[in-house]
Amino acid sequence: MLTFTIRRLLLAIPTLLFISLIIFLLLDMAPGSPMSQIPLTVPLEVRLKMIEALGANDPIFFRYINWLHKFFVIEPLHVFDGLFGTTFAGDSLRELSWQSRSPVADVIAQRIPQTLTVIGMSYLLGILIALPIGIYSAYRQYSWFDQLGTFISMIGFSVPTFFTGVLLIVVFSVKLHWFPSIYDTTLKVTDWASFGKQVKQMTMPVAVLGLYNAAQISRYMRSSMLENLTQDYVRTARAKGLSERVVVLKHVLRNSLIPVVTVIALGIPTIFGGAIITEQVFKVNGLGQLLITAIYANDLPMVQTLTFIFAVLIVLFNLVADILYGILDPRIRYD
Amino acid sequence: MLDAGRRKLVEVRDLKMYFPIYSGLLRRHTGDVKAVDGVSFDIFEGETLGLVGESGCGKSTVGRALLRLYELTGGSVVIDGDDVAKLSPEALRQKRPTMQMVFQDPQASLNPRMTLAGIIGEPLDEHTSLTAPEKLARIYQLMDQVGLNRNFANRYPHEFSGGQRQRIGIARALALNPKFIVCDEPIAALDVSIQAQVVNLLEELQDRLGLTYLFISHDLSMVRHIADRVAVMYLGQIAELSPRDELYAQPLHPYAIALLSAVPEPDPSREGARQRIILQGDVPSPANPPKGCNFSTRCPQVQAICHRLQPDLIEVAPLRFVACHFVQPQQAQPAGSTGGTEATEPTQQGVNA
Amino acid sequence: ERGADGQLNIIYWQAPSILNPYLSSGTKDVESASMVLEPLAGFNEKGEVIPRLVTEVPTVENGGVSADLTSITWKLTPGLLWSDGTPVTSADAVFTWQYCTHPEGGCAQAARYEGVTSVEAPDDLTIKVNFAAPKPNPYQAFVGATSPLLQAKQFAECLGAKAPECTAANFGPIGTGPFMVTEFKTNDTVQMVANPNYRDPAKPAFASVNFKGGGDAQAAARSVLETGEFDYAWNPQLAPEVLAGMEAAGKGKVFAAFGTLVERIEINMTDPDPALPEGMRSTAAHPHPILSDIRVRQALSMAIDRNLLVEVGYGSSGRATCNLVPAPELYASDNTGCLTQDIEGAKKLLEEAGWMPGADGIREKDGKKLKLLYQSSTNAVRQDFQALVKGWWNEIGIEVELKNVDASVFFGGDPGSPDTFQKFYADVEMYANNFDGTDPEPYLAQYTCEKAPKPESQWQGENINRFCDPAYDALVAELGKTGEMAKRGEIARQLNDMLTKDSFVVIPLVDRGRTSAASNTLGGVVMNAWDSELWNTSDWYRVK
Amino acid sequence: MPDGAMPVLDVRGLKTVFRTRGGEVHAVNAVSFHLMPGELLGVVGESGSGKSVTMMSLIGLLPSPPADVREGQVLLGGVDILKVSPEELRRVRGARIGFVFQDPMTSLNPVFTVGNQIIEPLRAHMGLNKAQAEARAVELLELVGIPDARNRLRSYPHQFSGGMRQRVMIAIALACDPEVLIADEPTTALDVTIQAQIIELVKELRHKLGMAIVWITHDLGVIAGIADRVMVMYGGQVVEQAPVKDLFADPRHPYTRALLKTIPKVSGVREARLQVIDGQPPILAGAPTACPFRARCAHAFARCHAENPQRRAIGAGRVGYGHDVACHWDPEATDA
Amino acid sequence: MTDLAPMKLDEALKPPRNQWWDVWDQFKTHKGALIGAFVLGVLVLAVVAGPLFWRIDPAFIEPDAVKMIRSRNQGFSLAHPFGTDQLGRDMLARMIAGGKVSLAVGLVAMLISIFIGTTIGVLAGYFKRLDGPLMRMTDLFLALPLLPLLLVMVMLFRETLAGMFGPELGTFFLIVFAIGVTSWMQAARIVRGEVLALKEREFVLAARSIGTPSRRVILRHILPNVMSPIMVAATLGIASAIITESALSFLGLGFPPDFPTWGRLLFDGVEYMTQFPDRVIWPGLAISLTVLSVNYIGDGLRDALDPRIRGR
Ligand SMILES: Nc1ncnc2c1ncn2[C@@H]1O[C@H](COP(=O)(O)OP(=O)(O)OP(=O)(O)O)[C@@H](O)[C@H]1O
Ligand SMILES: Nc1ncnc2c1ncn2[C@@H]1O[C@H](COP(=O)(O)OP(=O)(O)OP(=O)(O)O)[C@@H](O)[C@H]1O
Ligand SMILES: [Mg+2]
Ligand SMILES: [Mg+2]
Repeated sequence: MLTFTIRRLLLAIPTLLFISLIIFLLLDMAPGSPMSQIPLTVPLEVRLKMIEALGANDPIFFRYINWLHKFFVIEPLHVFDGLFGTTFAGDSLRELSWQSRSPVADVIAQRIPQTLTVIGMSYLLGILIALPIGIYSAYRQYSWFDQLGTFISMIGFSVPTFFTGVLLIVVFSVKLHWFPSIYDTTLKVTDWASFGKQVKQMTMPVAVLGLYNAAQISRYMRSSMLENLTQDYVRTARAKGLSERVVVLKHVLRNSLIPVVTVIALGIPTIFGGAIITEQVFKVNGLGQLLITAIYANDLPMVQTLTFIFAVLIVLFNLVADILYGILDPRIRYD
Repeated sequence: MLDAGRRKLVEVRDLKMYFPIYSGLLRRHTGDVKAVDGVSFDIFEGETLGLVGESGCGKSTVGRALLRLYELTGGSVVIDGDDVAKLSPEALRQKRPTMQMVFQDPQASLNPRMTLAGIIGEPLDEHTSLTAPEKLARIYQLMDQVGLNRNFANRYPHEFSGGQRQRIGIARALALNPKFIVCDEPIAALDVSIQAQVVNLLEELQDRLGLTYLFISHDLSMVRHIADRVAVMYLGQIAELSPRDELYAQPLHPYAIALLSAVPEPDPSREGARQRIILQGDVPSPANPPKGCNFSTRCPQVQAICHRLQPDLIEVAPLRFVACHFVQPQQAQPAGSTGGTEATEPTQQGVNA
Repeated sequence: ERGADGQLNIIYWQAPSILNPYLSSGTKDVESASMVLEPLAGFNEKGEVIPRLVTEVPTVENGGVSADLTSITWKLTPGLLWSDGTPVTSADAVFTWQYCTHPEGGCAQAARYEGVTSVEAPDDLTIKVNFAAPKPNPYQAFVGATSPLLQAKQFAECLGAKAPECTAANFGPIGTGPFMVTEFKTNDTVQMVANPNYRDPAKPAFASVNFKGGGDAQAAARSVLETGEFDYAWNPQLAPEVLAGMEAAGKGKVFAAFGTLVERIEINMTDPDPALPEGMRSTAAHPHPILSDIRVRQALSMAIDRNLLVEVGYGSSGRATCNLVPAPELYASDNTGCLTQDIEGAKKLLEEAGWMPGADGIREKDGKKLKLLYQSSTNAVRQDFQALVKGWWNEIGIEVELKNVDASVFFGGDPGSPDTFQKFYADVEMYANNFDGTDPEPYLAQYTCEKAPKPESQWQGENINRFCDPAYDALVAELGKTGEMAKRGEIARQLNDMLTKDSFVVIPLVDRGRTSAASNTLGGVVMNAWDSELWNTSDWYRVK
Repeated sequence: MPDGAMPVLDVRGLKTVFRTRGGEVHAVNAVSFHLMPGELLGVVGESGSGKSVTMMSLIGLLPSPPADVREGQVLLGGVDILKVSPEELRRVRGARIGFVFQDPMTSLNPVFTVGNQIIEPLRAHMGLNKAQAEARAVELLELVGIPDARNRLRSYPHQFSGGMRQRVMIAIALACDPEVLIADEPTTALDVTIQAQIIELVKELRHKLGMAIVWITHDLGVIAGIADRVMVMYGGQVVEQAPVKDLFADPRHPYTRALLKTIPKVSGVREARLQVIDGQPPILAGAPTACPFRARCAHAFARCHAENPQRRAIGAGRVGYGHDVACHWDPEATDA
Repeated sequence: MTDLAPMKLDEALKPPRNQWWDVWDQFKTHKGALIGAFVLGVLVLAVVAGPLFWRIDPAFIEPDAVKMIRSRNQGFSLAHPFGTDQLGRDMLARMIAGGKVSLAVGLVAMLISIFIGTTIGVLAGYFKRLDGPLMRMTDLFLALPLLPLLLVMVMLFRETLAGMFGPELGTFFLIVFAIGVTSWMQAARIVRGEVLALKEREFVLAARSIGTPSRRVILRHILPNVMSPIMVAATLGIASAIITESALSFLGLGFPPDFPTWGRLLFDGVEYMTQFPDRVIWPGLAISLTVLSVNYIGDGLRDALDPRIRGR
């Protein structure tokens, strides 16, 4: 298992380098310039100067190598320095966002907590809702519960979050005043009152995304359960005189969870990718919003770094999914 | 029955089929599953060679390698004059009609989404340029040949019984008038009463069309019924290759002896009296076969030499080939005495231990 | 009393990304910074220059501006302190000038210091700005939210190429404004508290500010007008009826102030035909086959009902206009001829120009159809405008194809993209533009011949419609030499007319006001179109 | 056979029906049999004849719907277990009736260790604590001949060979010392040498533990080797039942006769052509009104098409206890 | 041996018929699928034949200012059963026109993405050599930021396509291509997994033993057997294609702005949600109905394509 993991990680390096290059070329090719959000009142010469100061005019190859160097050498050194108080990085120039002129890594680090709490919670919630629904739908296949589940999850797929999100805001913030319509990222949970506030402001975004995720995962859970419910070992378990609960929740579930867990693992990078629309609707200002504003502002260092981190996560969680499979399913061994 | 002048249709020499095992950080090739490790035999035109052995000993692999469904690791397979192992893809395709295969699991070997006519017609599509009516006529002819009602042409595999499905598989194999058919456990998945139907059909076709079979099975009684000569495989190698009657009357290799003794007889009087040789332990992994004789880990008559030297397959009596240190040409006696109770005692005969 | 009114909640649906206006000229950045950093003087809601850090505004009359208009001398109010308690001195101004004019700095406000040869600090409170040539409008450097004073001490290490590395300073500049930054999360929120060293001890009334960014205009408006979570929302650009519906909730109001922002249609004077080889499209070498005819351009203008556009798109925050320069009064032409729609007149003009109705109702001339590609950036109001204008133009027999382009591409200026407004690969395009401050000279100078975007200059250039008239260029040159205000006004009005009613190369549609929504509990809000709209937050208070 | 003793298991007139879209499938039709303590009853019959369904009906292992156990009694120690509550039935399963399934490859749960799966019934039925159950599991594995039992407890099924897995299945079935062991084709998937190992094992265990066994198989050879009594099923019915020697010596039902002839032998004379039973197995739609074997029967006559034959005793003895057959045709009458 | 002897041909022999008839026969028995097909049929009919009956131009705005003002934001009336929008355009006409685009985009984009996904998945699963590179490519596409990718595609191809097919058809191709090219990854992953398992099945080996070349093994044996996961991916694909299209047009990457689509109507309607809720209800309903009916059709088709389920 360990060598498998290390081998995959080693193989991932050239892959990721290639991906980073492609992303870089793509971003460079994309229309738009870092000046797109500068008011038209700023004269041309000033704009050209600003672009030059950003280094956006350097040859692409140079910029790419520069980015690689900063991403793989300087930023890790900075992290190291930050952790241990050393000064290896010296005063080498860090990768700076074109928009805010602050180190890209710092901005990303700042955003991670809110994205993780909101999007992560909703993913968790989605899983928690999806599993029992999927299990029960499969156990009682074609019952009204199952039919209703199918119906609702299909609706869940088809109605976009920009609609459900606003709907919730109109109902619960504007009409009922139950929840705030705007997420406060500065809120720090220190006591029960602030915790209550945090829960309140998370409720709607988590609900919107959670339901969406639940719809998806419950489908997987259901089909996986259906597959396993008819296996021979289920009959064996019953013949042993185990209760129905143990049969379904221990024997069938454990087997059914294997593919579902890997699907869930494969979905985790999307948490870090942020839910662009949901974050926008509820003003969560997480990584999704960061990415989209950076794209709009043509903030190449930021977009490149974010996308690359995303790529790393995708490759990483592909591996995690494989490893999970190996851990959960004793039949699979990687060596 | 086996006159020496008969033409050899299939000549297999030192066939090796290894499945690579990759491991380590860089996925280096660190070993092989030696599924088939140096197997040689001939099949004469019009004869049936039975291939028996326990599960996992490499029977299917031999069968598949013969038709080059795998790329061979080593050795040669000459079928009707051409070395199949070395043919170019196109030449191989041209050659395919002469050699066909019937698969073990009739359910699994039929595409569940094709109709009977589609399945039987597939080889015709690939190798002939018949018009639609000609093709249909040929399909009907084949269906008649294997005893399938022409009305079934539009049915799907799941709508047939196991025996009928196996007939479809046979009809497909026959479609191109092959000379040689590998039957890979064609009856293992079938019900007893249907097994007989299929075996009879195969025999009948052989009589009618002069086919040559490699009949793979682990059902020794059925092999006795159908085969002219029988090869007993153990862990990727042939332990014994003998004409059928001689083998069943007096097996020579210790593994053959054990194997035959294990077959239950549907006769309570004899069944009760029979002495079984119960082998101990499990078959070693083909990825890591024991040193020396492959059977040395389970052999009731094992001696020191067995752990050191691998015996060659030698002709110990006319047409009888055995790979055992204790069965030598001068005295074609079974390894060990015939009594199962004494099986653990090393044989004294002819061996200067 | 300072800090008595608790927290002020402001929402900008475009989040500020940096608090140093010298490194970003985005409105969101400049305005959020304006609560902290102050210039020597600013503009009030009428566009008049008002003193902020100085005792009075220097003029020629009071001797602050030299008679030959080549220098201006500011006197700092004595006793001013930065929020960290250190005194404000003229050295800070000198430093600020150096900071922005450093050749490697890429200063976003460099235009503000154009023509400045040096900034001197004869004493701690005196700042003398010298110009290379007579400056009819000397209120550029250190005036308005776009050129505030930086603290020399804080930014000393941040000159030139080092400017972007000073994240701490850029995110938390020390200023003289009513508030000081406590926490800044880029593209997210700014937390501020009242500046203890603010020059007026009674102000600001609010103890702290929560400045939230992100979301969309509707959500921002809703949070002020419907849920009351926020006190002030920037630019609630929504359909008037939606905004009216929100106002009906009774929690707040929408404020508007008019400046110089004009939504207009620009006419492409060159041929954007895709059949032309790349490098030839939309260049002066190929005049536009249809639109070179002034009668067609005039017809286009006449067919438009500008009042209806205002009604649909902007309501009370817009005014129909026929001018490119709608304000200040001195420069605004009195041209109102276009305000009444004249479909019949337009048709007649087209017929005069030789465009006769074809079989399908589309006009033709010499077998060529009267067909136009009309592009704009993506924005709900603009798309409504496009639909309406298309309807009217159809009415007069013109076939119109609409196209919208993502704003970041449209205004991005990437020479590789075919969709930028500079490249103008369309027949007509619509966008809005304005000028900084109160002087329209550079703005009008954009329409001179040599400023046309062309492939040789990487399509950079401000003369979007490629209008080229030697008389216009001459007049622009004259404006540059004229110092007398009345005369300047006259020339500017003349230039404005040459572009609009004389040639119809620019079809102004709407004079767009700046809007914002403020809660009914927020007092002291005065919308200002000439400076940061947060210019007087020190005066804001909670209505009890 | 201990005459006069009480049977441990007595099945009377069992009838199981599947409700499918195409109508009802009468998979088991009035099947009756009993099982004496320590006896091994062999059940043979071709595929689809209802062997498995019969046995699974006994302890309610069939999914319902579509299965419906309509009629009959299953007396286990005198109590009809078809009538007891699900909870009580659960306590019978595994504890008093052990079950070994056909396919050792799929019948064990691949994600739990072998030990875990053996311990489950022990804890459920015998209330052992973990340590006790583990000790007992080791005992059981040793009993079924798995070396190094203590360590193998922690292995997963895939780490075992087919023969070892089948032994584990047997160990599970034996875990709670059941009175009855039902083995549904336990060796069909295995090859002969392993099959021989398992058969030896069962013989040995029977002697040691003295439980009653039902052994389902297609393979008459296996039956000949181990059974005391044989029951032949065809088309959802019991067509013949006899002590093993009688059946092989004097098969009465045409199906039994045909079956015995189809099988080639490893020794003795080699037949030129195998006998086959022509035609297809019956479709079990609708309640039977005629002999299910009539279409393939060489001896069928008018009555066979009109009436479903009842089981009748051959010679002395009651039906079910000596040799009985369900056939209208009497070989003695015709042979004579 | 009645079974082996040549059978008497009792009935008139039907020649082997096209298996799609069997599929249809089975499909007819699936209730949900029939309802789905009916609803989808009605929707398609409405958008195709609708303009024949409802002759209001979806882009028509009252030219007269006074009338135009009065015609804005109306609710239900006989003249405008679905009301009007903020410019007084008839919503029913816009729904019809929008449906045509949305349905076409949804279907075609889904087909493209399924086609790419299936091709990549099959190739990766079937040919071991291609597996690594193709799966890495899948990772790459998953990682690529969608927006810049779309921008680049629009930049590169919009003009050329518009030149070739005219602005509307050109944009249509661009959009379906863009959506297709950026949404095939999930399908590819699933299909690959299935193919890896299928490849080992004996009937594939049997085809090889016959001498069927890989190309036809894939077409004849592999593809029909990966149909059901493809069906699932396809159903979900339609929904996301319709929604993605709306996002695209919102970004100015899509159709010309006066071109209504359901996704865009929904998006535009959100602004007016509180005051004129029917502006979101109609497009929302239309999208959901489409997705639901496609889902049920997919279920039915999956069953119908599987001969084992057929006839049960
Ligand atoms: N594709 C493969 N890759 C790796 N190992 C293989 C492969 N195919 C077969 N083997 C191994 O080769 C050995 C021989 O397999 P083979 O299928 O030939 O056995 P067999 O004698 O046909 O058994 P059975 O009676 O169960 O069909 C087994 O150990 C098997 O695990
Ligand atoms: N779930 C079901 N639905 C409908 N019919 C069923 C079902 N399960 C079994 N049957 C039918 O019941 C009959 C008896 O099946 P059973 O499994 O008992 O046969 P068997 O004798 O055990 O055969 P084998 O030797 O193949 O195991 C068969 O005709 C079968 O088709
Ligand atoms: Mg095999
Ligand atoms: Mg069975």
